[in-house]
Amino acid sequence: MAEITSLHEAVAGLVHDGDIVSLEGFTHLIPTLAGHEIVRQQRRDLTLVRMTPDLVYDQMIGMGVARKLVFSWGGNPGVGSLHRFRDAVENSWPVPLEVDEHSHAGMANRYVAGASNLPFAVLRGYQGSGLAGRSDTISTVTCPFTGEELAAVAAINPDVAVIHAQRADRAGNVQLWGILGVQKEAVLAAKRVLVTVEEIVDALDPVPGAIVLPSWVVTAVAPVPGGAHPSYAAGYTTRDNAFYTAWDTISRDRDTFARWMDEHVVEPAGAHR
Amino acid sequence: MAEITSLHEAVAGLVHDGDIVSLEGFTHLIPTLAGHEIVRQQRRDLTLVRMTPDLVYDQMIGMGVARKLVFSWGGNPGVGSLHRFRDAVENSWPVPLEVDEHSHAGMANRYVAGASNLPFAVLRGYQGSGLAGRSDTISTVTCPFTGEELAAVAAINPDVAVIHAQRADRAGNVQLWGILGVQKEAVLAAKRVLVTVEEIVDALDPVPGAIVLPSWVVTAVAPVPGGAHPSYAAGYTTRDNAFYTAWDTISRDRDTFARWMDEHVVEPAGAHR
Amino acid sequence: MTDTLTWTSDEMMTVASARALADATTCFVGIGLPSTAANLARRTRNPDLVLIYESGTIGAKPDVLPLSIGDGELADTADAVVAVPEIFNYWLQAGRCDVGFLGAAQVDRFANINTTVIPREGQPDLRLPGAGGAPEIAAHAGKVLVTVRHSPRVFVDALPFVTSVGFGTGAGDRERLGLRGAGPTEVITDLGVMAPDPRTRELTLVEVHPGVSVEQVREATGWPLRVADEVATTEPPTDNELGVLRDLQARTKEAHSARS
Amino acid sequence: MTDTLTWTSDEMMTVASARALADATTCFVGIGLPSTAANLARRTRNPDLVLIYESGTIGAKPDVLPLSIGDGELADTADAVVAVPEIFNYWLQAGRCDVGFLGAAQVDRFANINTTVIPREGQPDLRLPGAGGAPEIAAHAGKVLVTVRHSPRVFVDALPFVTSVGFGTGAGDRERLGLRGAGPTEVITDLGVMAPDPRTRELTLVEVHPGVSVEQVREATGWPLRVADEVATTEPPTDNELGVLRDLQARTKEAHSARS
Repeated sequence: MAEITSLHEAVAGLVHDGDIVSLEGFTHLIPTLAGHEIVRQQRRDLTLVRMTPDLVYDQMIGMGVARKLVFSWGGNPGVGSLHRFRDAVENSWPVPLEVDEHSHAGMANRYVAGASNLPFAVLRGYQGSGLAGRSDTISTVTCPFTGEELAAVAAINPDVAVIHAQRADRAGNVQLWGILGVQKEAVLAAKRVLVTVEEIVDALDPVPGAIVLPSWVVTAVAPVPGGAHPSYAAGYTTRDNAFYTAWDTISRDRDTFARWMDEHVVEPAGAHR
Repeated sequence: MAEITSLHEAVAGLVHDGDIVSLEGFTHLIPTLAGHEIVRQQRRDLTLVRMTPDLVYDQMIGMGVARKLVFSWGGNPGVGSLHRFRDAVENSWPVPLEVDEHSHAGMANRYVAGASNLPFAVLRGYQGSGLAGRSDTISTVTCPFTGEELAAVAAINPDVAVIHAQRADRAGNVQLWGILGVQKEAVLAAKRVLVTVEEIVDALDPVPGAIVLPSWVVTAVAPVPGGAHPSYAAGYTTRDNAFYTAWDTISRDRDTFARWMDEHVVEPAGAHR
Repeated sequence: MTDTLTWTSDEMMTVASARALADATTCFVGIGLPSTAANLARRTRNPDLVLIYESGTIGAKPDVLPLSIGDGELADTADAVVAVPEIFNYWLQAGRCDVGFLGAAQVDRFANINTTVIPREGQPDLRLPGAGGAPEIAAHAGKVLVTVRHSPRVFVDALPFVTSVGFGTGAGDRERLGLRGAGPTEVITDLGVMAPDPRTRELTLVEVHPGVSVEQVREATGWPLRVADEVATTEPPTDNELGVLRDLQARTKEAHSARS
Repeated sequence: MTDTLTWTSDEMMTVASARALADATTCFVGIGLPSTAANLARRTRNPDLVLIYESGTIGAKPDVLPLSIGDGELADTADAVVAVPEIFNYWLQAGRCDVGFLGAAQVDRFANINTTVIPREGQPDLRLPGAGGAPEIAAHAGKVLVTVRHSPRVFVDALPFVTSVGFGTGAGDRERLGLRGAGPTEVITDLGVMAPDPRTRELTLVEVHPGVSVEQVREATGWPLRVADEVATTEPPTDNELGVLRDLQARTKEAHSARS
C-alpha cells in the first residue's frame, strides 16, 4: 500500500545514488518538481530513463545527477535543443553522460516488456537505422512460425519510477487522465514507485479517459500541486509554453543555467516538505 | 469508414463460407444475435475463434457452421458443460470439429500480435502443460539478451471480427465500456469488422471507462438492441443468468436443441433486418 | 459424529479456503468456490484482500457473489478495469498476484491438474472445458490453492493430460520449468487439507475436517495417500464465518433470481 | 520575380505539404511544419483527414495549432486517446497510418534521414535530438512525406548517420529490409518538390515553386541533383489556402500567448 508522504521524504527514501530512475509523462504530466527534489538531495550517478528527456532531464543532467541517459527524443518540443543535454554529451559537462538511444517505439516496448516481467519485447523496428548498431539493448529474434526476423529490445525495469498524476485518494490509489503516455508501464516495470499528485481527495470519482493505479502498486504518494510545471495536468493546470521558450535562453549558457537552478530549485529547498 | 446497415446485410456482405471468424466479448457484450444471423444465413466451414466459446458458439457449432474451433475455455460459466461443443468434439455431430486449444494468456497474446501486425507474441506460458504439444500455434523463442527460453504463440488475424458495443454515432464511431475483454485487439487484428450496437446516437458523450473505436477501423455497424443476450451490455441490459442455466437442459439433447434453435433463431429470420 | 455437525462439508471447504487467504494481499480469483472463498475472506479475516478476476476487474468488491467472472458488479465496484491481455501480462505474469485459486477435474499426487480431456473405455474421450487462465495462474501466482471435492475419480494416480502444472514430476521440476511461483501450497477438499511434502513435493494429508477420518480421505484418493505424522483437525467454522457465508449466499440467490 | 509574390516560401512549403495530404485517410503527424500542414489540409482539401499524434491522440481536431505533440487540446478533441505503446504497436506498426510526415536535420539522395548526430571539424560531434518516432514512421506509414527547408547543409551527399530509412542504398533496399510502407513519395521544401525516380529511387526535382529556378534548387542541394525532364511549377497558393493558413497561425499565436 502506498504511503502518503512529503516529496522530500519520498525522494529521500526511494531514490538512491546509482539507481536507474524513470521520470515519465509524455509531454503531459511530467513530474518536474520531483526531479527538482532529486537535484536538491544531490543524487549522483543516476541512470535516467525517459522517452523524451524534456526540460526536467535537461535540468537534472545540467546539475550533474546522471551518469547515463536512456531515451528516444531529446529536444525542447517546438523550440529547439536541450542545451544542458547537449553540453553533457558533447563536452562532458558537468560530468560525462553515457547514452543508450532508441526510437519511441523501441522505448515504449521496453517498458511494456518490463511491466510484463518479460526479458524482451518484439517489434518491427530499427530496420536499416544506425541506432541498432549503437545499443546493446537492441537485437533481433526470429519468428518460430514464419522464420521472419524482427527487432528485439531489452526490458526496462527501473529501480524507481516517478510520475505525476491528477489525484490520489487517502488510501493511495492514483487516478490520472488525458494523455497517458507510458506511465502505467513505467510504474508496473519499476521496483519502487513515487507518484506526485495535484491533490489528495476523499474519493476518486470516475472521469472519462481516466485510469487508476491501485495503491498496492505504488510505494509513495506526495501531494505536489503544480508538480508538472512547465508541463501540465489536464483539469488542473495548462502548459506553460512561454517557459519552454524561455528555457532556451536560460539553459544555453552554463552560468545562467546554474544561477537559475540555484535561485529556483536549490534555494527554495523544503518548499514541498 | 463504417457503413451503418442491417445485421442481415452486414453478415451477408462480410461473413463468407470458410472464413476465420472471431466473435469476441469476455462474458460481457457477447455478440450472440450476430451469431444467430450467421446461423440463419447457413454459413459453413467457418473457423470460429473465441477465448470463451460460451452459448453463442455452442449454438453455432450445434448448427454445423464450424469446421474448427480456436479457444481457451469452453464451458457454460457457473453452470457446466457446453453440450453441443462436446457433442461435436466427442461425436463429430453434426459435423467434425477440429480444435486448436490455448490458455487465456496465450489467446489474449495471439490477438495482441494480430492487432500489432506481428507474426507472434512472447509470453511466459504453457511450461509443463500438455497444451504446447497439441498445437502448432505454440512454440518457443530464446531471449537474445538473457538466453532464456519463453513461449511464443502465433498471431491471430481473423477474416472477420464481430463484437457488440453499447453504441455508435452516425459516422460509425463505436463506443463501449465496462469489461472490455479482447475486443479492441480482435477488431484491430481482423481484416473486416462488424459491430452490433444497442443504439445509434447523435454524439458519443464521454463515459468513464469507455473506449472508442474510430469508424475507419470498422467495416459495418448494425443496430441490434439486446444483441448480447443472454450476455449483457452494461448500462443497457443485465445478464440473463436464468437463461444460462436453462441452456444446460435445452442443449443437452440434440432434438431439443434443434427445436429450440428452429423456434428462436431460424424461424424469426429477418427479425433484425 | 457427522450428524451432529451444524455445517455442511462444502461449507467447511469454503471456510477453510477463505482462511488460507488470511495473509494474502491480492488473489487472482476463478469463478465458483474460489470466488465464494475469496469473498468470504474479504468479509472475515482479510477485509483488505484485493480480488482480481480474469475479466480485468482489479479490486472488485461485489456485494453478492458473481455468477460469472464478468458480472457487471465486478466492473462497477472495481478499483480499475483493464483489458484481458493486460490482466494476464501486466498483472498475473508480472507476479502481482499473491495467491491463485484453482479448481480441477483431476489432480495427481504432485498437484498437477487436468481440465482438458479424460479418456473413457469404449466411448469417445470426455471433453472438459479446457485451460482458461489456469496454466499461467499455476505458473505465476505467488502460491496456488486448489479446491475440489474429494473423490477417487478426481484424485487420480496418473493424469491422462496435464493442463496446469503443480509440482510436475516432483521436487525441482518447477524450477526446471522456470515457474516462478511457489506452486500449490494447499489442496483443500470437503474432507481435509493436503500439502506438498517439503522434500518430495508429494501431496500429504495434513488436516482432516471435523468428523472426517484419515481412512475416509485415503479411500477417497486414487493413490496410496501419504499422511503426515500428526494430522490436525480443522478448526470448526465459527458462528461468524458460517453466518457471513450463509448470508452472502442467501443474498446472492435473491439478487440473481430477482435480476432474471 | 520573388518580390512580387504575396506569400512566403515557408507558406508555399506548407501549402504544398497540405496538398500532398489531399487523398489521405489518416496521417501520423509530427509537431511543427507537419502539424501545420496536416491541420491546413483538414481545413481545406481534406476535411475528413484523421490526425494521429504519437502522444496517442487519434482523430484530434485542434482549433489552433498545438505547440507540442501532447497539448491538452489534442486529447480534448480526439476521437480516442490511447497509451503510447498502443499508438506505436496497434496503430502505426499495424499499418493504419496512410501518411507519415517527417522533418529532418539531414537528408541524402535516397531520402534517408539523419536526426541523431553530425560530426564537426575540430569540435565535438553535434548532438541532435534523436529518433523519436521517425524510424518506425518511415518504416510503416503507407507513404512518407518529408518536409524541410532547402540548403546544402541539409541535403548532403553522404549522411554521417542514418536515423530513419528512406530508400536505403536505392531500389530494392526497402524490400530487402522488410519495410512495408512505400517510403518517401515526396520531399517538399521551400524551393520545390523532389520525388524518387521510379527506377533508381534517387530523389529527382519534379517541381519548383513559383519564382524559383531549377538552378537555385541545384545550388541548395549537396549532391548533383537529378532533374526531371519536365519540371512543373507548383500551383500558387490559393487565396483560400493562404487565408486559412494565416488565420490558423494568427489564432494559434493568440491562443498560446493568452494561455501563458
